[in-house]
Amino acid sequence: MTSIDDQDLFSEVDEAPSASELEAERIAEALLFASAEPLSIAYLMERLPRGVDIARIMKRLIIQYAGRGVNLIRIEDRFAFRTAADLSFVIRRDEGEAKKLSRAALEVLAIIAYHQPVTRAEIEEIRGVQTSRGTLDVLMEAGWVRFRGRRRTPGRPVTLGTTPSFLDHFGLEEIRDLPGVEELRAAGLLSGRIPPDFRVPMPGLAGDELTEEEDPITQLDIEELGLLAPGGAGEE
Amino acid sequence: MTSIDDQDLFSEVDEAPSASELEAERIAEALLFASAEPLSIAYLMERLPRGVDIARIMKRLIIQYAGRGVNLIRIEDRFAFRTAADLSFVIRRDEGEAKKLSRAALEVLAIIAYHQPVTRAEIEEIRGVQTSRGTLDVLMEAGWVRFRGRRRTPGRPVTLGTTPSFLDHFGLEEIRDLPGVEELRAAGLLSGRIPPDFRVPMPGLAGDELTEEEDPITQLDIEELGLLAPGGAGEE
Amino acid sequence: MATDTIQSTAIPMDRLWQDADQRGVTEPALVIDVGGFEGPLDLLLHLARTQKVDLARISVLSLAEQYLLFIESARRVRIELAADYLVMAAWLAYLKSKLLIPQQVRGDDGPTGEEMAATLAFRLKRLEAMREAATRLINRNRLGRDVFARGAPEHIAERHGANFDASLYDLLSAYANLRQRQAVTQVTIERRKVWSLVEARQMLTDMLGDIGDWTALQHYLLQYMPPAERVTATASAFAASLELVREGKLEMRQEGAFEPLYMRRPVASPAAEPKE
Repeated sequence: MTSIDDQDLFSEVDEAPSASELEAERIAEALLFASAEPLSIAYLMERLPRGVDIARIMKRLIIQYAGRGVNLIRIEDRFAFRTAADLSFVIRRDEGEAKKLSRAALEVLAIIAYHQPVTRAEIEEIRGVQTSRGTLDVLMEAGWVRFRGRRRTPGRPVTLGTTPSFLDHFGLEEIRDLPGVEELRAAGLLSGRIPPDFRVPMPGLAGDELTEEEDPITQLDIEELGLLAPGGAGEE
Repeated sequence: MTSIDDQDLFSEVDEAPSASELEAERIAEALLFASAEPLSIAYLMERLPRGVDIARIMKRLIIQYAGRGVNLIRIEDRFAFRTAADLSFVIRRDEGEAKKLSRAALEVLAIIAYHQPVTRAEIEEIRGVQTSRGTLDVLMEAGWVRFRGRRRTPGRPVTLGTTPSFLDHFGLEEIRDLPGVEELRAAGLLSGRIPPDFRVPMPGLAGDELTEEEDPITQLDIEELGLLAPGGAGEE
Repeated sequence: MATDTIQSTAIPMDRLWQDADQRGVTEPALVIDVGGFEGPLDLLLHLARTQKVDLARISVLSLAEQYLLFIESARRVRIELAADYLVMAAWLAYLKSKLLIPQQVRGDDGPTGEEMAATLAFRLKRLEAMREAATRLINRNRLGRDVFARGAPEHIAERHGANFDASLYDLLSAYANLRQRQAVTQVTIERRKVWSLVEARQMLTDMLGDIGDWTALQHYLLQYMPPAERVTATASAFAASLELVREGKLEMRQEGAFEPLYMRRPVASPAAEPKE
């Protein structure tokens, strides 16, 4: 501790605080941290030990946090922690709040997971409604769904499947780890009233391999599907 | 250098950090402060300046915040700021407390936590009773329990385990920190097999006699067991 | 066998009157609240607690007797007991007989009474340990009650590229709901009081896991069945036992027509435990 080295950010203000002041400081810190809104002096006073000098405690805290990544700031007669203004570039980098997947997207994703390789028509058959274009786009954008190949049937429909990052996100080692009817039922996800012939497919796919009924997708297919907008024109 | 005064809470770890380390520290602080969820090392590394020693920075931060009202805690490979546990009495909020778990759900949660990865059949073996629907899904909805994978045994039963937010919720760094887990393991109580030294002494009884350590079951016991004699219902 | 939903059956008042008349009014009427217990093991644990000794030192014999007494009382007032209470009663009656019979030379035909008793004591101890663990767990400082996260988070983190959030639970419940919705059928079958093959099989495997030598299980079992369930229990247990024989998990023997059916686990069974 030769020189007051620069990491000594939380160092001294004026004179040493008493033990009860330190405790009050800790309480104020915790309250300010946990609160959704700036806290008034009155509010803090109510909760800090009696007889401590609130102004002094707040002043000490402000100084202690001044150089750090988080600052204690004063807004009129209220106090709040805020990330340091000069670091806003780090914080705001991924501005977009995580969006909840829509119910439709969840359903489509689940169908793709369980029934893969599955075509769009099959998804619609299972859901009983048309799937809007945006739904699949969302799942693709999330990186959870991919085109697998083309089914060797008339019309050569494109087959869909999940990606490794799907497994990663949902904490599955392999697609076969998805729970079956019995487990869904035991977990309370399926109610007791299901027809006796109710089945949940057990996807037996290993990774990227195509099944015998699938052909690989070619560059041509991709353009044809409107996935690559040729010449930068937007899709649809 | 002589006395480290007591308010010097945020003082040194081992050697003086470089300026770039200090900056990285500030950024880490800001990111962690801003987030309600624990942040993974991978996430932090993506955002901190290249080449800094993350482990060292996190260690410094943990030490610096150790005595304060807000602590930096580790949950597996994630970090989060949380209010200090010893301040619970000041900021404890009873409203909004997480849904009260039923006794069965709590028991199932404990079994999953201590025995994971565990199959449903094993849970039922331990409890001696089928798990009713709604028990598991309450735990899954709370985000504490998840499907982990499948056991490599015939039938490939799905296994259950806890989530990182289970650890976060109960203030555990990792599963090894579960209260009493080592003692339970040592006593063989976390296995499906009866430990070899577990023997019940058999009184060589020829009939219904009770040993000295036993009392006969009485009418009172029966009442206590929930065999309630409704006062005077018979006489009415 | 949804034990968690056992209700104590209300006894009609006039029945109580009749009973009281028959028994003499001195004997108090009992209302048994089995619903307070999480199954037979829970009840046994509760009974064992009354012995006030280490679970490794309990008298399994007297425990078995207490349990059987409990079941007796319940049946006397015609409480409908879930099947697993009765299965446990049958098993304990069997255990009791094994404990009381003088020790035989130990063949290789399954566990001795002592071993069965030790297993039971172990299971009780393990269940109790889990109960204690649960209590300790729930009394820890908990996030959102004792310990708090940042009250005003500024961004949501931990998104690698994709800014979408969904848990496996969301995914599975969406799928289950959808499939169920699509599978709406008008099949609403009135539940008959029938032992399904699955239930009977489960019951048999549970019991046989601990029984080695020839045993007329049905007899033990039926004794504890309400008359109305005896036929279905017998039929299902028989069918299930045939299935188990076919799979090599069970051996059966019968002296002649209408003689008791004896069952046992195959002697040289590959150590395939039914469940573990």
